[in-house]
Amino acid sequence: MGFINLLTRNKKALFGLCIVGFFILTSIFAPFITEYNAAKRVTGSHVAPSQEHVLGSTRMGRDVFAQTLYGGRVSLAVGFGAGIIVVAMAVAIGITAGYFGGIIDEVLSSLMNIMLVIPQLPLLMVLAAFIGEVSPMVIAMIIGLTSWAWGARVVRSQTLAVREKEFVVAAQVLGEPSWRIILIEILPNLVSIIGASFIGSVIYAIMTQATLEFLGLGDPTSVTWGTQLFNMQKTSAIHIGAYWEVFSPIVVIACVGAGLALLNFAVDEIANPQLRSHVGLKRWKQITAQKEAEAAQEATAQQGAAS
Amino acid sequence: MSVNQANASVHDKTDIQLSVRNLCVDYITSNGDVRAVSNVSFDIGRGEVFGLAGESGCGKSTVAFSVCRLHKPPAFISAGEIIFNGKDILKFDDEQLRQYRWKESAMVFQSAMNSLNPVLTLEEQFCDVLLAHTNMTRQECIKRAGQLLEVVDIHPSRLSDYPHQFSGGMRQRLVIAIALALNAKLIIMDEPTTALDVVVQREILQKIYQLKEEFGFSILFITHDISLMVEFCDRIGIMYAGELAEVAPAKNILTKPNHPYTEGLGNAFPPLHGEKKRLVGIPGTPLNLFEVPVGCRFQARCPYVKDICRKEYCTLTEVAPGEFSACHLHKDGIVDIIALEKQPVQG
Amino acid sequence: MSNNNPIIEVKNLVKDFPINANALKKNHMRALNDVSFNLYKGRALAIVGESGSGKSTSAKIIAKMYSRTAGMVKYHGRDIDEFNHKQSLMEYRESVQMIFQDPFGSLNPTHTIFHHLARPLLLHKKVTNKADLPGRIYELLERVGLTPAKETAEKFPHQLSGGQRQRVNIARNLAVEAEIILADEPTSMLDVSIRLGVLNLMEDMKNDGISMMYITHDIATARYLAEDIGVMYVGHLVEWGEVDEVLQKPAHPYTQLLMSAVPNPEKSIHDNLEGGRKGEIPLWTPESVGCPFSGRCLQVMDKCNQALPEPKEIAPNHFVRCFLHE
Amino acid sequence: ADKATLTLVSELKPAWVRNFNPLTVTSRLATTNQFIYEPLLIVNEIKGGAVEYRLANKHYFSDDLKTVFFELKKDVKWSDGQAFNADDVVYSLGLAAAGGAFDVAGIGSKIAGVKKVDDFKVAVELSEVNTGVVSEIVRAPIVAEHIFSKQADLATFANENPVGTGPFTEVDTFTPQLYVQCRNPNYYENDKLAVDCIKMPQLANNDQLLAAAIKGDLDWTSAFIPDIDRVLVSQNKHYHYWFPAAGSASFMLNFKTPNKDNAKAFNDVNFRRAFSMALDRQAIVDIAGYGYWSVNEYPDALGDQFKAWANPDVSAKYGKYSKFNIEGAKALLKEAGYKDVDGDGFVENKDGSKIEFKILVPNGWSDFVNTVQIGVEGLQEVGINASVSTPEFSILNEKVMAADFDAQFSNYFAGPDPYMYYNTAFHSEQMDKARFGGHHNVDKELDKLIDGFNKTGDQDEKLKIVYQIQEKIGSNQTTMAAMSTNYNYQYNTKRFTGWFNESNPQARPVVWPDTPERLLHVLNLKPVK
Amino acid sequence: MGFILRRLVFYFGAFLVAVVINFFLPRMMPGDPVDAMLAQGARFTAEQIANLRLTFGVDQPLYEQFFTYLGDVFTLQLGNSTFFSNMPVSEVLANAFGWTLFLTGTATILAFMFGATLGILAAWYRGGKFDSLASPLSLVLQATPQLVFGIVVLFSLGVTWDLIPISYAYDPELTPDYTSWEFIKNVLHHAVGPIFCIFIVQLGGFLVPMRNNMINLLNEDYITMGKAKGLSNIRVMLNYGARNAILPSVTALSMALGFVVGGALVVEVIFNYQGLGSVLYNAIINRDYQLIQGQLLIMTVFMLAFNFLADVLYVFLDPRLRKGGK
Ligand SMILES: Nc1ncnc2c1ncn2[C@@H]1O[C@H](COP(=O)(O)OP(=O)(O)OP(=O)(O)O)[C@@H](O)[C@H]1O
Ligand SMILES: Nc1ncnc2c1ncn2[C@@H]1O[C@H](COP(=O)(O)OP(=O)(O)OP(=O)(O)O)[C@@H](O)[C@H]1O
Ligand SMILES: [Mg+2]
Ligand SMILES: [Mg+2]
Repeated sequence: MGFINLLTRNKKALFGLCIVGFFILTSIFAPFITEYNAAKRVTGSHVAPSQEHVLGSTRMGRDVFAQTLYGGRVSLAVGFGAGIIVVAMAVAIGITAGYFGGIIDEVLSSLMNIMLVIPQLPLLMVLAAFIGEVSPMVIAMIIGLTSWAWGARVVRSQTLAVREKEFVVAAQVLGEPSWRIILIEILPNLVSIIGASFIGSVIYAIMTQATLEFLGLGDPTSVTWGTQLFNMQKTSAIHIGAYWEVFSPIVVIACVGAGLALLNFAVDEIANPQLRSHVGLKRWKQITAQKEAEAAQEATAQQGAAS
Repeated sequence: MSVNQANASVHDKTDIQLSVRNLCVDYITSNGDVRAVSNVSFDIGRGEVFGLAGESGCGKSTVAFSVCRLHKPPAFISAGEIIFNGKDILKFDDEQLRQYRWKESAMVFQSAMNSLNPVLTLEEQFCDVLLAHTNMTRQECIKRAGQLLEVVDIHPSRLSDYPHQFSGGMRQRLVIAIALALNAKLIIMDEPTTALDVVVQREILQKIYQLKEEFGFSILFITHDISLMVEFCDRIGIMYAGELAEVAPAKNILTKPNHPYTEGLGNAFPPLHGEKKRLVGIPGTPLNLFEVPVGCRFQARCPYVKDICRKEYCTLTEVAPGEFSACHLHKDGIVDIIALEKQPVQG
Repeated sequence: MSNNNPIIEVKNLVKDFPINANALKKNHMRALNDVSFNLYKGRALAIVGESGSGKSTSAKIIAKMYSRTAGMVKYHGRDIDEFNHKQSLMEYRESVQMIFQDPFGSLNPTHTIFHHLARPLLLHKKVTNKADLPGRIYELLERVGLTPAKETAEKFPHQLSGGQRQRVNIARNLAVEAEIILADEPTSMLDVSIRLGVLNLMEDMKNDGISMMYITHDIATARYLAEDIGVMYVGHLVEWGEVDEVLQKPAHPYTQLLMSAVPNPEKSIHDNLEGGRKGEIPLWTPESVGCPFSGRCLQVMDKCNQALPEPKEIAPNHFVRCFLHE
Repeated sequence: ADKATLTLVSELKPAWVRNFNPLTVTSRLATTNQFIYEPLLIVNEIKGGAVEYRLANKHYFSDDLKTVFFELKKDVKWSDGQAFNADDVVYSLGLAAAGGAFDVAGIGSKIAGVKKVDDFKVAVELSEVNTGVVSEIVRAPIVAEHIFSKQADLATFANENPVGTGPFTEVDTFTPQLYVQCRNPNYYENDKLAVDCIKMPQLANNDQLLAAAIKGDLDWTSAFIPDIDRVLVSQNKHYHYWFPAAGSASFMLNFKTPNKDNAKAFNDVNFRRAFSMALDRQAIVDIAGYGYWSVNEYPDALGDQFKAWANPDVSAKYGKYSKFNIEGAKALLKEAGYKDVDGDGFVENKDGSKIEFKILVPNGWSDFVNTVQIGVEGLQEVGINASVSTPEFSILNEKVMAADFDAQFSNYFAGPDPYMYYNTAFHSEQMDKARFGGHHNVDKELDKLIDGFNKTGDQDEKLKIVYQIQEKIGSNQTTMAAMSTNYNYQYNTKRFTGWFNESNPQARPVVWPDTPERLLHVLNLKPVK
Repeated sequence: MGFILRRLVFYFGAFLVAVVINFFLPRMMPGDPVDAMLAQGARFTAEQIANLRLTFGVDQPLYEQFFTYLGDVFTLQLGNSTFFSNMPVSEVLANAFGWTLFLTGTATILAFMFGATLGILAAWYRGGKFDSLASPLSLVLQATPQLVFGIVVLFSLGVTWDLIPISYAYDPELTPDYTSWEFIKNVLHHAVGPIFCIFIVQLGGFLVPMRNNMINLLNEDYITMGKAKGLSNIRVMLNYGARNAILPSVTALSMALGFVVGGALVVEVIFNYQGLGSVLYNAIINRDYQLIQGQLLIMTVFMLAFNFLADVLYVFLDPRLRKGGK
């Protein structure tokens, strides 16, 4: 599709896509990359990185490399799962509010605004504590169900803008049913903001999951980047000098965040052509500089000739 | 390209305010470069109203922006000279340019709605330009601003208002007042009234004309409404696909077109009086600048197209005193286009 | 005026919009006040007037995009409110179609031209067999001069020029075989050189028996296309009738002002405006009284501020709302 | 001269709030008991319950064992100079006897009444014979009657300027981040006390404690510090530690599990024995316990603290089931008819029904979570389909008490003798009161034996009872012992000497407020010159 | 003023909803403060536990608790914190409030100032080296959890190099004295690490939107007009560009400030900073209902207050929202 095309043509997007894709692939194919079970003891405590254990081991004698790979499965799944829930809810609520307007809009907008003023992290923490045993999937659910408000707001305002477009009026005059107008006429026009909101939610979900787990509100027996951090904290890996255990999850979280951020940057550019920095701009700068240099040369030459 | 190309001017040297010579502007895009303005040359005399007309996208605004050197990144002036009062403004350095802008040539944009800064009061918008170019004190500036408002029939007490508090027509007049602030010698007006209703449009144009008479500035006037242009301008340049197709006195342009494109434009306006008949306008679509053909740029839409038009480029030449045309038909001595037998055209 | 029955009959139409509404107080503006006109088969009615005078509003009411505050709109003698059930509403939608001002906005950038034409055909069951669809679409495209049809159908709107897009819009109307077309400034955003092509296409449709309402700023094209013309000012239809009659002998001061302001190569910029002077355009509310033009009228009389003049037929099929013609 | 100030961390809190009222358990500062309010006596757990008299001189039971008498020291003064006497004790124990919120030791139901015999002798009447009750009674704080009886509401009384009998009653500095308590001018053992002041920096969590310890700011702590040799001792040569054995911790299967299929296996002693044999206790101790714990192979999970009470016969008979032995466990399962019928790698019941369960362990208890994970590794290896579940503590607690779960891992607290352990872990009356008796195996005979322990004052008798208890539990493999836990204790020799440690094991060295022995400890410290 | 009034009504409604949620949320959490003490390994007998529960009075029926709570909220009696040794919740929050405000407020305002300035520069020199580096970089930083920065900064600067303190808002040995330079220096020294972590994460949140806004604005006619007027670049950039581009960022700033009160939880926990973040964390871990409630309440109130402030500020900064003229 054109969207994909645009994405791949954008250098930042491509770079971001590569990073994210890399981590997705490595976690999917984890069993082919490492022979170790991430949840079992495979060597001694805090073994430094070596040929056998590329990223060393944890206090529990688990292979950090394997944990990081398998942890990616869960962390990314949570990120993308929560992202999907967020976007689904944001789109459903935002479009409904924006398209139907009136009292429906009033009610849904108030709901969004209230959701927005309720502090997120505490809400998540309380909910996590409430549920008691929060597996990563539960975290994804909680994040998904509590974080849609911002996206819904954006979708709503964009829907309002699109709804005013004449092609929507044309469809109405044609007698298209509302659901068709929403799904076929309006929705495709929201793709880029939905994309941005999705990526944003994924980033948020990955970060939040890591934070919750780090604070001890997750399931310590699951293997995720967050529990890796939790365990390294609990076993004072830093004091011991087991930097490999500290930095593996931190580096991958940061990398995935960076990759997604770059993607988002690019999606922004796609949604808003004015932000696109085209190849032309660079060439324009070159040509202008060149011309200025020539002019300067000419000026000195003339001066030389005159004197 | 012919170097000794005729300058579309009827003025003697001393009377020339602005002289554009072989102006070429390129847009540097990721899909390649396009020459949006190609070899455009014309002069504007002191106190003259010179009109540029043509279809959307033919490069009118690009010319206008170049004259103030306001063209933005993808646009790049690749050749030519823009001589204002004997100096080539394309060679100005930043400071010279800053001095030149507004003091020498001011600009009125298409949409007044967007050309006033929405968060500054009028007073600030008047004063910043006065303070930047003169030694006036703030007090004097405010006084001057008040006078300028009166010139355009707006009460000076409204200086402390914000742009959104004025109607569209008033805003357009406000911009004109700002353009008058420094007694600029040339005012460029890029479709200054397109967004307005006809009644307001006429009022404003009358006001501008009156001010022109009073202050004696020249005007570069851009629009695609030829009827309006004929009423308002002294001379008119017709642009097609980045080139000047024809330059002629306003009175002649519709009655005695020297270029098939001009003729087509004239035929595109249904008359207000007289017999109703089916008009055809200009067949085809405007030229895609990425696909510039060899020869004349109008060839694809021209009803009189000949072999030579497909092979040879035609420069702007004087076909009658003060009338210039870039058409091969004239080269062959055929001058009266209307007299030509028309070929049937498909819509 | 043709003596057959009107297809659309608009009578004393009034439309109020809420403005500055808040929970405590509801203010209204009157966008249309006591507007009456008819649309006939094979004829076009042009509506001219300045921005905000209510031209689009009247069209949108006919298209059932807006409800009305008062007055009557009849389609073949039936109140259009009767067309409210799924079935009958579709029938009405099938008969009344619109062409919009913005050729960029009226086609969905995410769909191909094919989709834009397939929908009306399928929705209104003009094509029941999917296999016939492409053929029918190519036929329509050819009819509006978009050749080669097959290639055009595969394009996205942004790959077409403005004129081509308006042609697609027209094709869309042709697809449902609409009886009435409400064209809201269909050419105002088009370039002079392609404007005529679209107008000619519309004229052909009219000549094929379609009834047309042509909303425009451009009096010259109104005259070119339409048989009848109505001049609107601040929600009021101030003068209407046969187009040449109205334009050659404008009776209402506002029409006169408008005519004197229209750019005309035969005139000079120095010619004075006639009939009215510049001034603020009033905000009409349900409480306002008098003639809306009284504030700017050169021949204003006392009674102009007290009551709205009733329409008067000053010549066959030439109506005016002005006390000067009492 | 400079004061000898001892820096200790007896509590982790986000801020200090000035409250020295020992009757408000949740809000009083941790240095209130013992350091301000001395106990009547201290039962030295490490020395098998040897008594160290403090405010009391002597205590003894009446012949019918239904009354305990306390004779009080006569030279004790409150820090405001008032004399300490039996009225204070009667008032204080009276509060406890009344039960309710001020019965902070939870002894109300065990005491029938408190009587003043004379100015320096008090009689505590028991509701039933209970020879172990003294250690509980002396946990009730002894407060100054002349201050406390005048307070309108003891629940809100913050006692900001405490009047006590203990060594550090004068509050010198008090900010939310730091407070200092200094020497009681009227302290009856001022000649023995070498520490002038104790300083309590506010620390919110273990990490901060560790950071402060590394910098050498702290003298006496009882924190859990992972890998202490590498983390702390190697960073600061003045630090030392001693991890004496504390309670024990065991896996247990719920005999009353609502899961019918699991119940079949859980109620089979062979299954439980195989379970026990699958536990790699050494790995648990070394990895999850950082080597601080010790392997617990007692068939009744008794733990090292009570080595002296262990019955060698029981160990000989059932000890093999408490030793890590994968092959043995497999063989035992096979022998008992558990087979992997459906080929999923895990054994099924004889009738082919599935055995599959989760072992609960509280979320946040990392060392225990790790323990269970190591345990599960072994279980899975022998073919038992167990996995870990980490619910919130309160959820776990509720489920375990209600017998609505399959398996859990729990620790036990120890008292001066094994009574507390046996009572909380195996007495059927305790099973719905706490998570300790989560196996829900009701054995009335066992109950009787446990009850009998405190019905006698005779030490040999007690040992005999314990031997019988061990036989019962051991033969039944009611729980599956994992390890003996330890007390955490770190000390800094830079400023003070006289610390208790392995070569000087005078008492439990812990500084947390539920360790009365810390009073003995502080009295033993001497500043380094 | 109608606009402000309507917002006020909304805020009051939102406040009430928040109060209700604040009441029920903590109560949905399993366990009570006694459980929390047990979970932390406290060694109580069953009897002791029963006695302890008496002191917490959690046995009223829910609806009764709710009405008591509702009354208390409006009289600012938020109860006592169990974990903070029975200190009144309002006092606990008051103590922590200042520190959080200082920490997060400073970081947010710094982030805003730097972000906005750099965003303007990036847009102005768009496509240049600075822009192509700073803009994506700041986004990347924004997408990195505070957790990561917290850990890295704490252990590199704090533990390994011992450059910054790793606990507290100031040295506990010092007595707070806000007039002494010694003390202030100490406070600043303690704040550097956490402020940096919050700052770096928030930076992108201001930089990128500011840049994008500014890029959009730079195509506006009034910017071109500013240039055409011959004004200096700085003037155009600030008075014409930034002045307009900053509008949306001001809303973002107020929102961010609204989150200040609970925003930096992770950083505060990592740096043991005695602000509201660590208070909340401890309250949740220790099932301190009253404290959680109080905290959520003031966080919401703050959010609402700053949202409201944003509304007012926006009206103040954007003359288009002000009514007036004639
Ligand atoms: N930023 C740009 N990037 C690339 N091409 C551009 C850009 N701006 C203008 N052009 C191209 O330059 C040509 C001339 O544009 P210009 O705006 O000067 O036309 P115009 O005659 O003023 O049209 P209009 O009447 O619509 O204002 C057009 O073909 C247009 O496509
Ligand atoms: N949905 C609406 N809500 C409120 N006011 C409206 C609405 N639609 C139109 N109006 C108002 O009604 C008046 C008439 O509007 P309308 O769009 O009919 O004018 P118009 O003559 O079509 O103008 P234009 O030539 O600009 O299209 C205007 O003042 C407009 O502000
Ligand atoms: Mg233009
Ligand atoms: Mg309209």
